[in-house]
Amino acid sequence: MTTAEIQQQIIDEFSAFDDWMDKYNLLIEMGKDTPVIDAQYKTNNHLISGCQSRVWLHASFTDNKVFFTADSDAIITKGIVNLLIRVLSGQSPDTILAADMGFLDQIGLKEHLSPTRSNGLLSMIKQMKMYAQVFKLKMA
Amino acid sequence: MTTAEIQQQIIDEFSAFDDWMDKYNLLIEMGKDTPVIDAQYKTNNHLISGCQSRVWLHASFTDNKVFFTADSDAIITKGIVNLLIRVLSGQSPDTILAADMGFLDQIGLKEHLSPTRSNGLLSMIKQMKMYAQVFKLKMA
Amino acid sequence: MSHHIDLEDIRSEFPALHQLVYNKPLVYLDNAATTQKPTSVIKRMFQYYEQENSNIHRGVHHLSQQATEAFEAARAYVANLIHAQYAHEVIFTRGATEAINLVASSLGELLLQTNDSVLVTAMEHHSNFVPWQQLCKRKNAHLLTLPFSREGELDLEEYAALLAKNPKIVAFTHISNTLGTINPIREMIGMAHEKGIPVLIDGAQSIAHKAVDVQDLDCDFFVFSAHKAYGPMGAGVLYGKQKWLDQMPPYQYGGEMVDKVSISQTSFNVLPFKFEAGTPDVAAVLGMETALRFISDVGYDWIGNHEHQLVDYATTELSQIADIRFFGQSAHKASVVSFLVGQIHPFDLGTLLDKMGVAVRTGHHCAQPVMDFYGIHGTVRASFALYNTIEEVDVFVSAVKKAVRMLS
Amino acid sequence: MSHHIDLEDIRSEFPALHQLVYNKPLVYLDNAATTQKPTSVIKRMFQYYEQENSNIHRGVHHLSQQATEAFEAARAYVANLIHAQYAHEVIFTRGATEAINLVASSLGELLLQTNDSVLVTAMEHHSNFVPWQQLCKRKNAHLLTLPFSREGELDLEEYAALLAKNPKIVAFTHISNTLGTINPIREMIGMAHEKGIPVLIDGAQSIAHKAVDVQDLDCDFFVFSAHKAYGPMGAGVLYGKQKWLDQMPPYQYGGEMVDKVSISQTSFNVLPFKFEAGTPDVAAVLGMETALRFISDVGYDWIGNHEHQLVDYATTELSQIADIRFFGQSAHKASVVSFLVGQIHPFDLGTLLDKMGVAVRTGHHCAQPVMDFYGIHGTVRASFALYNTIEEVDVFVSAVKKAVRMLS
Ligand SMILES: Cc1ncc(COP(=O)(O)O)c(C=O)c1O
Ligand SMILES: Cc1ncc(COP(=O)(O)O)c(C=O)c1O
Repeated sequence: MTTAEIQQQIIDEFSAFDDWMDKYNLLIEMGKDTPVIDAQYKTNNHLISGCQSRVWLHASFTDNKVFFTADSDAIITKGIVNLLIRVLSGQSPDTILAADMGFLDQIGLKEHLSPTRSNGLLSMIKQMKMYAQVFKLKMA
Repeated sequence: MTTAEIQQQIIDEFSAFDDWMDKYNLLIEMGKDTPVIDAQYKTNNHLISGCQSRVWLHASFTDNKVFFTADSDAIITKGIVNLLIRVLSGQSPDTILAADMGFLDQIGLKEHLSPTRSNGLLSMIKQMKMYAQVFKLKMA
Repeated sequence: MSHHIDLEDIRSEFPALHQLVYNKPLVYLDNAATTQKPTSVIKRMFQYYEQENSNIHRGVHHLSQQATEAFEAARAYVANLIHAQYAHEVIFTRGATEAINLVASSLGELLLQTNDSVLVTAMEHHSNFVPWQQLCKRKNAHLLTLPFSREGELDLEEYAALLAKNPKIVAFTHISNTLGTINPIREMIGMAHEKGIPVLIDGAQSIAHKAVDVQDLDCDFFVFSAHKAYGPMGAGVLYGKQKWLDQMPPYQYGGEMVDKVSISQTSFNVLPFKFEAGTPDVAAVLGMETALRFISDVGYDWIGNHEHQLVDYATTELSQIADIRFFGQSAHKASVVSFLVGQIHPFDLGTLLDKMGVAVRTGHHCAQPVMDFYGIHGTVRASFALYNTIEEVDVFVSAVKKAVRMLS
Repeated sequence: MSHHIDLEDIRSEFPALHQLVYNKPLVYLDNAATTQKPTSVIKRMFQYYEQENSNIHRGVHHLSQQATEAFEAARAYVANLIHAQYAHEVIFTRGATEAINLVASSLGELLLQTNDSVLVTAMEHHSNFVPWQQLCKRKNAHLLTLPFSREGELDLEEYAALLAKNPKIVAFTHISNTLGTINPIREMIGMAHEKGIPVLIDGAQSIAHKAVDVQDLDCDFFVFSAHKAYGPMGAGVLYGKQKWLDQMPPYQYGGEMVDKVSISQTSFNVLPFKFEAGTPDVAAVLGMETALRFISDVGYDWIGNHEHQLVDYATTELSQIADIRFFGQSAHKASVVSFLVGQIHPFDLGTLLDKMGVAVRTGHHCAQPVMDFYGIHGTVRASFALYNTIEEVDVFVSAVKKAVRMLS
């Protein structure tokens, strides 16, 4: 699936609910599901600095595709992290670099992407794109 | 004359004019008239610290009465200084200590007595009373 | 306001309280971070800028005179409110943080030598911790830290033991912004004074809640910010005893604090101007005066009673939640409730409360040593002001319950 | 505002201008001390306190988010207006004085050793003179002072000679608040940079009058206060190049500037937060943004032209007065006219002008070295803003004439 298709899928899943509570319940469920990062990577080295909830991110590169795993100590953050991984993990560096994460806005989670939000999600997207950039340079 | 009588005299002189200009013209004339302080007293020692216009004050004590001379480099300040001297010079320490300078308000010069006014007049009155206090202690 | 105080009347004076957040009525419980402002304060600043604005102190013109008089009258009002001996013992600053930095830098310069020490507590806000820590670092001096109990109380015996090490300066908070503890400052100041040590009290969390009499307390310095006491941002107070302020070197240079300048040297102005460099924020100072008058009109007794009710009720109601842990359970507590529920991250709880219109603060509250003590990363903190209601506590508690259900 | 600018429209936006002083219409010519504020600025602050007030940066709740976003958007706006490379090169301060003290303390700590020197000019405001003088005193370093000519101009040859002494820091004003001189800062910065010396520009008197492009000027630091540029008191800007700000130690401690604190040590936050200790004045910063937008809307070209007309006209008209002496007669002059008439004391002249509704400043204008140079105690200073009119200049000039008649 293309990132656009995955994003549409997520939008459809969320559009079943009008209510913020149902949306957050779904997000929380997704947070519980997150394929957890390998314990060896849950170190300060893999920590994304955000103010309050901590996010760990790991990336690997196989068959010219970037694979991400991540974790967070806050479950809502983890839910959103999971969405980002669903969209970007397993994609090529170029696709990741070009990806627009606007779907978070469409499912009503825009405020979590504010640079001033204390959860480091914007830094996480930056970090994912940085990895993609590094792997792209390696390929060249 | 008592200080009250002198104050009344000054109020009468000023009440001839409604207009601020005439009042200030009178004040300026009075500034020109000031019995100037003896040159030997025009030193930093006799300077009253005010922000902008400098005021020098000298006091002497004869026959249980306090005599003031003063000068200022600003003529309006000098005019008001002259009024203060007219009221307080030649009076007994107790009279000076008890004197209320409210007449300045009645002749429309109240703002010059504000503690925040940059002309040191309030400090001058304080200093005059301080001298009176010192001479009073000497008498005792 | 007279003796009969109507909470609805009070609330009607705070425009910011009457708004919807995500279509829910705002329940504002982040008052320890900053309070909302009554209309009188907002209007005072509005009026200043519409009619009175001018730079002060050096102007002979009418607007400048008038603004200077209003500014100095505000100083006299503050001095009177906190019972300072002289108005010139009240220095206007940008806020509590600037006031503490001023004292740490200037009194530190005056008193601290290599190997000396400064005593603070482990419950300080960073603003009353880091300036002293860094001062000690610069001076090769030692920072002594008085720990607190699990309930959030300072131990006066340990305090005495640390005072025995002869610190040159003691600084601690009147009320903890994280734990809510009201410290026994009068006793603690007395103990320090027995050894001749000057004491700075961080009143950032107390001025909105408790009457302060600096002469009765006999503290050497007392600082607070207007914005935590219904006043504007940008204004705060450093009260200092004249005998200290007179000896201390200036902190910042320029503007009214200068007396005479020549190319080779400078002499400084008298108190309070010596410590007020640059153009002061006249509007904010007038707003602060109005805010303190507002507090006075409501009355510290009424405020104390009312807020006490709110905290007690909130604590009782929250206690029904399984696995809730409170941080700060002193018998002497001001209007702060810090807590965690089970393994739930404070960020998650705060996010869901926000969605329900309830504004609380989550995180370390700029008091990381407190978090380290409990081995946690943060708490959820609800803090109350005089305008909060029992009904708001109900909304808050049921929002917490709902969020906990969602997150469990 | 579009290309066609109507002065009456502009004036109607400034409520404070429309008042009587002693029953005379106010003619406000004390703009170099502080300007009046347009309604948009006053309203912006009003709206902030009525609807948006919150502490920023650490809150997850809606109001805090919103206030943080507005605050950071203001930073981006300022960065864009002065052409900073990065928004985090814009540090919000209390004003120009605080910004200069910050740099003197922090850059001074980084660069200055015993026997080093700092170069300033003899026309600086005390706020850009005394901090460097006192820094040099603390560090046993030398303060070099570049003199100016009787016309009020700096001599670039003398400047080159002083640069040859290898000062570690150079600091001077863009526009003199007393003489009105617009200094050739671009050239002067270039000359210092040839020797690798960082330059601080005091823009307190320029931001309201001239467009500033810090990258084109290539200055290392640029400071200004909002209140002299139609904005509120309590807000100012320190622009600094990232390379310097990154190296400089923090100035004040507490609040958002802290990253991690433990009892034994502290690490600091990244730019710009590293230099913003304590709760910032969010309302004033938003007011400042609105004021700068107002200036932008009117346009620096229009402002420059208009104010030039006012100064020229005022100077020509005043020249008719016998025995008038002007201080500051540079060919490159901003909207300041400083003068004395015969032996008349500036206080007398200022007092009588005030009675006629004309607000000017009298005294040494916090630039005593300038007064020393001319051997005087003070001047009368009229300073113009974009809202002043030719008719006001007429009122001012005839008031001066009348006062001179009265005092002669
Ligand atoms: C106990 C305490 N001290 C100091 C401060 C700092 O106050 P400000 O940020 O207004 O300078 C705070 C504010 O959070 C506080 O709670
Ligand atoms: C040239 C110059 N620099 C610095 C300042 C200080 O500005 P502030 O008092 O707003 O800090 C002024 C203000 O008078 C000034 O004119």
